[in-house]
Amino acid sequence: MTELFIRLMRRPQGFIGVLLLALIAAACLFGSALAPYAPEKIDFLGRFRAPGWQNWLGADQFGRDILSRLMVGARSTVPLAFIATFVGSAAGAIIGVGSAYLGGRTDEAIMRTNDAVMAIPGLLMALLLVSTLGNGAGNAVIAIAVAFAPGMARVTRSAALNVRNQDYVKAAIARGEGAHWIIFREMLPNVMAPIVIESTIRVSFAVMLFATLSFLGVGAQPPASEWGLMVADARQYMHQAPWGLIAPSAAIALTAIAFNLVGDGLRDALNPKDER
Amino acid sequence: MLSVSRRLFLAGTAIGLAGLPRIAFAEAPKRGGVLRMSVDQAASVIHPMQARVNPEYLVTELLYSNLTRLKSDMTVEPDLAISWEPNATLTEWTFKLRPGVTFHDGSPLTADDVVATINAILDPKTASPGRTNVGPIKEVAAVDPLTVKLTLTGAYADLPVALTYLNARIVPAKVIASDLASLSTTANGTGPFKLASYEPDRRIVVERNPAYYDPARPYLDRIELLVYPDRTAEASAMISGEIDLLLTTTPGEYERLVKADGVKALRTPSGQFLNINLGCDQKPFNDVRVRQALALAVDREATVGFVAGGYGTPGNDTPLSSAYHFYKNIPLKKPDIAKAKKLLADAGYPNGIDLTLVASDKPSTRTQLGVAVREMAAAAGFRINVQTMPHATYLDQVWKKGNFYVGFYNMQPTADAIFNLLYTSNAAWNETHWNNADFDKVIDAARVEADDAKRTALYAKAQDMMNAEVPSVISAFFDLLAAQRSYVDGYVLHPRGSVFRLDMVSLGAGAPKRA
Amino acid sequence: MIPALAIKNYTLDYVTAAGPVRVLHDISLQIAPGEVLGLVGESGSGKSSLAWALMRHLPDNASEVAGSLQLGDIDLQRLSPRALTEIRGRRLGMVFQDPSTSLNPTLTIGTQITEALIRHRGLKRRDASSLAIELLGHVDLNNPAAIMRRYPHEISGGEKQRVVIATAFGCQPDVILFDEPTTALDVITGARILELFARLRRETGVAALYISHDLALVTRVADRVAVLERGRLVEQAPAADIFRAPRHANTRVLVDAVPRPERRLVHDMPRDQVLLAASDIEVQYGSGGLFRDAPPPATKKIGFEVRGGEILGLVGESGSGKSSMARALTGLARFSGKISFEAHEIHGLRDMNAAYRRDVQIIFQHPDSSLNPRHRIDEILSRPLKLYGGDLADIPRLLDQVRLPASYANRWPHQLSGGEKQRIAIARAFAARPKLVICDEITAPLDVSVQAQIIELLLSLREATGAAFLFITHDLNLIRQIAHRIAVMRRGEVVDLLPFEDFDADHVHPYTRELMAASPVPVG
Amino acid sequence: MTPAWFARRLMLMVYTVIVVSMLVFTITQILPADAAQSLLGENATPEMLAALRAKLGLGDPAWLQYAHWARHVFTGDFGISMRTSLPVGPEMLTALSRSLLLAVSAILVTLAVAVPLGVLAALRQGKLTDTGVSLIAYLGVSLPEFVTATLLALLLADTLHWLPATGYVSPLEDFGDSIRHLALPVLTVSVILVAHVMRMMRSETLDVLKSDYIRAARLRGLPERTVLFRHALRNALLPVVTIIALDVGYLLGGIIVIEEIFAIPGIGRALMVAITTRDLPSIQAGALIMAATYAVTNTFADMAYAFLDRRIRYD
Repeated sequence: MTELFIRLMRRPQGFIGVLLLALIAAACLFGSALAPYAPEKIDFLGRFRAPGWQNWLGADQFGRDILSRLMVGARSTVPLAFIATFVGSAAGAIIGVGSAYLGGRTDEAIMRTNDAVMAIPGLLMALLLVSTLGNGAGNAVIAIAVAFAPGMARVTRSAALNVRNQDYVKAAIARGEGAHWIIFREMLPNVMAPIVIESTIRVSFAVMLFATLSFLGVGAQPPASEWGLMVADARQYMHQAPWGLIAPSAAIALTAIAFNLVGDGLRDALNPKDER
Repeated sequence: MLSVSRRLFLAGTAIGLAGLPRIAFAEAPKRGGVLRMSVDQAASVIHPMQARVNPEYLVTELLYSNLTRLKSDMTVEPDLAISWEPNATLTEWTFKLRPGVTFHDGSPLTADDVVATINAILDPKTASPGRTNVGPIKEVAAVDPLTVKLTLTGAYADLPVALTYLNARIVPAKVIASDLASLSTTANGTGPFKLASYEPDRRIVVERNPAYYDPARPYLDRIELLVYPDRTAEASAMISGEIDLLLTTTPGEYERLVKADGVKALRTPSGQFLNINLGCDQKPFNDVRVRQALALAVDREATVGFVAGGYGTPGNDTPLSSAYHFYKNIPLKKPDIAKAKKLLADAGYPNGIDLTLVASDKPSTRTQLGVAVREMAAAAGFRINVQTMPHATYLDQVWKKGNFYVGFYNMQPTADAIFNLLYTSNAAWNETHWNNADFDKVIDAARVEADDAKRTALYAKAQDMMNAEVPSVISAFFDLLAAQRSYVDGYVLHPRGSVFRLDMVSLGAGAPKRA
Repeated sequence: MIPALAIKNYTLDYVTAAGPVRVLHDISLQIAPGEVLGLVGESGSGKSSLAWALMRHLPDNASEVAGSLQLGDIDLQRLSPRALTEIRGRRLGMVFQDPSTSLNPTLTIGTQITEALIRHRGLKRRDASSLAIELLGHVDLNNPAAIMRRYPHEISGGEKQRVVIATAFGCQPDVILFDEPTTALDVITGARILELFARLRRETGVAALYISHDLALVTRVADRVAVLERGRLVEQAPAADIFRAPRHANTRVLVDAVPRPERRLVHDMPRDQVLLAASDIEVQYGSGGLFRDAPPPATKKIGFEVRGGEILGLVGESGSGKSSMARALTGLARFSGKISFEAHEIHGLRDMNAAYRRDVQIIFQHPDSSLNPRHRIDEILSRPLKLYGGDLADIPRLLDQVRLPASYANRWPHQLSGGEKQRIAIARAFAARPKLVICDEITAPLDVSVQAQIIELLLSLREATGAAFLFITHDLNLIRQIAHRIAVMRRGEVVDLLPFEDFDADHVHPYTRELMAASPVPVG
Repeated sequence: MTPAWFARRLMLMVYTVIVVSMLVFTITQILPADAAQSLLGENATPEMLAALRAKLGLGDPAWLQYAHWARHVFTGDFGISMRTSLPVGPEMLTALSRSLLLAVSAILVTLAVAVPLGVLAALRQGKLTDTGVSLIAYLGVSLPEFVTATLLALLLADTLHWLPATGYVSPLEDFGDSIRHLALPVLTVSVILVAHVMRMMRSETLDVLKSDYIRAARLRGLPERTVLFRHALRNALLPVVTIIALDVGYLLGGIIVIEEIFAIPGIGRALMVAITTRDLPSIQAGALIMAATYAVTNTFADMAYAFLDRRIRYD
């Protein structure tokens, strides 16, 4: 683990990515304590106040401090995206590994159904689910998780099929080990690398999907300070107060880049092929 | 107007009105040209009896005509009817039809068409929203080919106004008899334009009706109606000259449009409002003090800023704005947190109260109002959780059922219409269940009162009652905002929000040539 | 006379994070025109690095410390990248280990052979094409014109290697490097490729450097043999002398480790009672679908018996069905037929109870894949103990049994060498105290010296436990050293099942004879 | 591509469509809010609702509605939109054609840009060019589509006045104007796709360049240009092209936002509108047509792959 971390940090993309992630994590943990204002405090006189000493990043249409909203909003943006990805990845991983373990016709049936579900694009699936479950961040998490699961199942399964053909799995089957042991102890740990890489990159997709759902009015709901919602709200005032659009967009972009960098870094660090 | 006799006031006549443009031009409007305009929402229903939203009202107005037409001062002018006359008790009305009017297919307009149309609207099977809005009609009969008599269930002074209702477009009797549903995809009206192509989510094209009853109008050869769902992109299209007219825009875009070259930004005060409906038959809002406390916690001037971007007028908890007749200018309620706190404590909530305010996601101003009220009322002890939901879910689960939610209403043509729509005990959408018998009596009296001064007094009383008892908090009215290229002549932004009169529009100098 | 290829005092380092590692020490070799030099060494001896150095295809972290590489009068180290492409293929050809990966899967055979001819012989497309057909015919490929239009996956491994050889010879280079050209092929196919090489060499008189780990094989094709040991050249001698009189100690170890049928390692006889009897075993992979024909069965209703304490050899080429048999017996593949194990009768996977699974253990071919890389050694060894009853305190004893220190319990598989990993796999199998151990090609990927140690370990474990072995291999020489009886399989059928001593007799199946002929017995 | 292979692929397509139809039907059944209410809006009276519900057959049990619907779909009749009263099938197919126009144009632009950039980055691995190109890739995937769309429109339409800000013109009506109107949405989609495809192209090229047959080709003395263009590029492009075919799914359903901003009446927006207005026939038809398109493009991609890479032909 530490060895992996060192290898990750040795690459520029890994280093920058980890640095950015640390910053984001700090915002999630201490954002609300450090924010200069209450995130929902409205101020009639401060509407669309330009960035300055009062509001470092300016104020929005309610006169709310954008910096404070960003700092507090980190907690309702990044962890939710993270949870959605985690749940989706975990579900997909179990389906993928289970399908690869079962093999044969069961595997075929599971994967074909999985492929069929993948025929519904992720955003559409999320929209349908959110419409069914009702608007809101919690339901958006579920919707994104469900939308991610088939893709993850596919990635996992192809990795798991390799593992399934490894002799140590055959040895375990020949030994008479139970399905639970084989799936969770023999196979899953060995497909973790692709799952972790894929999931890390997908966190950035989740942040984006969240923002898009908020833009379409079905994600986070006002007065939440979720970043995507902030961007979507600010968009209609972008000619009056461009800072309202720029600041949360930049936050989203940085988060997405951070997860992408770490994902790519992990891919390289876990793949010694490049090192001679 | 006040000096004219009662009979003259209520009756209408076409003499001297028909064919006269509402605005005097230095030169006669130029004929010809193509107007390209945009709406932010598809006109997905062109069936005149089933249209529900402004783009749909626009299309049916282009293709059809009513008996009467609402002017921008909210009075009535003749359309297909050239004159009308009530009986002494205001329970029977006789309408004279304009001679020589033909439908798009060439068949002549007769009294039978009017009878069939009104009967179809009143038929519950048609499921027309107009059914409760065209007036208390009991019976409709053709007296002769150009005379229609409407018998009402009771006295009603506003019938000519009610007949301007957006679903009361006259359609041919033979279509009603054979296949009324065909009007969902085809059109056969008496309007100034004919339907040329219909792709609801992309573009609707109408062309001049050469057989329109007014030979001078319409001025335009063709109108192209484009669907631009994104308001920001729509405004950009206006600024770059892609479109000539956009029907409605947001305060943010309006400010950009005001500054743009070649663009004339339009603005008019209206009676369109957001209200916070309080269920007066349930705890906690069955206690008038709680309602009053909330009303006192809201800063109305600030609400106009937050919700309408400053483009609006403050409201005083009555649905009438200065755009209405019979509007009474009551001094604006000032926020008084201390008094609100006391009222709340008196009502049994000394430690404040927890509430969930539901707002549908369309239009987004509903949520904005919720967010603003939440923050403003917090000081008085209201701990409000704003819950946003999809409009469809809201309609299904909350609307008319909830006891604390944000409503949104267009301006109605008359005071009677808005009171009877929302606040009387037998209102079509009695959301608040205020059920105030005294109030009902005042409205009923005003409805049959023909004397303008007495009516004014009655409606003033009604407004005072609402202001005092607060069945719903109405803190802001919106101005309607729109924009046009400066070469577009004759377009007037109508405060009703759903009347357009594009037959009056022409293209002046500098208009681009469009094929 | 100028040598065709001359390597002088060549020293090569790889620069790693831990500092430079020397892979070749002061190597000096010469190949005369028309001479074939065999280069032998175990894995890690540096023989491939030498080949890459000659082809000027060293990894980025390679550092040439000293020495020179001369091809005729050309100094290979001084060539510009552009000049290099003129030399490669044209003056210095190469034949690779695995023909299936050295041909581009998306281009036809014709394209790949003609592009080299056009480039190096300056031919027009049409001339190159007819020469290519001629060359393919010359390497004994049937219907060369048809082969030209095929894609690599449409022809067999042996055919691919013939294509690669035809390409290399077709460009008429001065020297050709052969990097284990038969290792990836079947024994018989490999033998035929060797024959082809010998013939072409006779005809063209090309000089060659023939790299291999197989000492016995090299002595048959090379004029002289050089032995490489951990980057150092330990011996150079005429091919005939190496086995007869190895001078260096390391060479001697290498020579001794080469299996020879006449040197029996097992001298006892099996018990009489039958431990396992398999009859009518048919393994079928995949079933036919709605639109899919079922593939032919991997084994066709075959059977054999294993007696207590017996070593039964199972030989055959890849795809002959011998591994499928192992998988059927261990419940890894669905099968039809009957297995009797002691008193217990088995008709399908469901009949394999815990006792059977404990009694019959399997060891796999690839040590790298048979240990879960995410489990420590002690966890790996603890599983059979937990499943079949046993004491976790036995782990040090298990390690000791396979001659590994007890401290290995805490290690991860990747910290072990290939031979050590295979010892752990053996320890895991014997932890169950089995009555029958199935060894599926367990020595194939190992160097001969390591192979000899593993065989020795297995035999001593057999001594100690009395377990029977089903020993699957393609190495006839090896199995004749240890098996009591040997079954020869071909295309899912058992063509011969004979006691070991009968293999020299005349009544063996023609296929068995062919197999024996293809197994190189060391000269001398 | 034996007939059996083909038949199996067809079966898979049908299976996909059936699974999707059932899934979508189930979801539409449990959507809260009923279609009649949503259609009539705030003007509905109870008897109007009842009349409309009866007309729409909303009272029947779910399986009956599904069977009824499936039977009609089988004959090509997707029903009538509750919202517009127009036949859903032709409407959705027209919308699909517009989305496909956008998707295919975007894919072509993407390939033209991303493939050379990806190969360049791979050849200059670790160098400044590689870093620069990768940076662009990161930026492309790090902003939500509506932000990218907004920024591009702000720059190219509002500020520079090079392109129209929004709107869709059919290429059959006015080809030049159609291209001008498509430019911004295509650009927006491409910015996102280029990042994705470029990264893939880079890693595939790196993988292929490390393969044995490339090494063999070099050691056979083939010039670098031949190695790169004849041997490497082809093999690196294959998986990329296949994945792009899979992206058609994303492109059809994922560009709802772009279709909304640029007023393209495509299938994504049609579905979005259908979902918000609870127009069940449109939701069902739209989702089904989209899934079928995905299945068809997928099958084509498989066939193309099988044709180009003969190894997997009989899998």
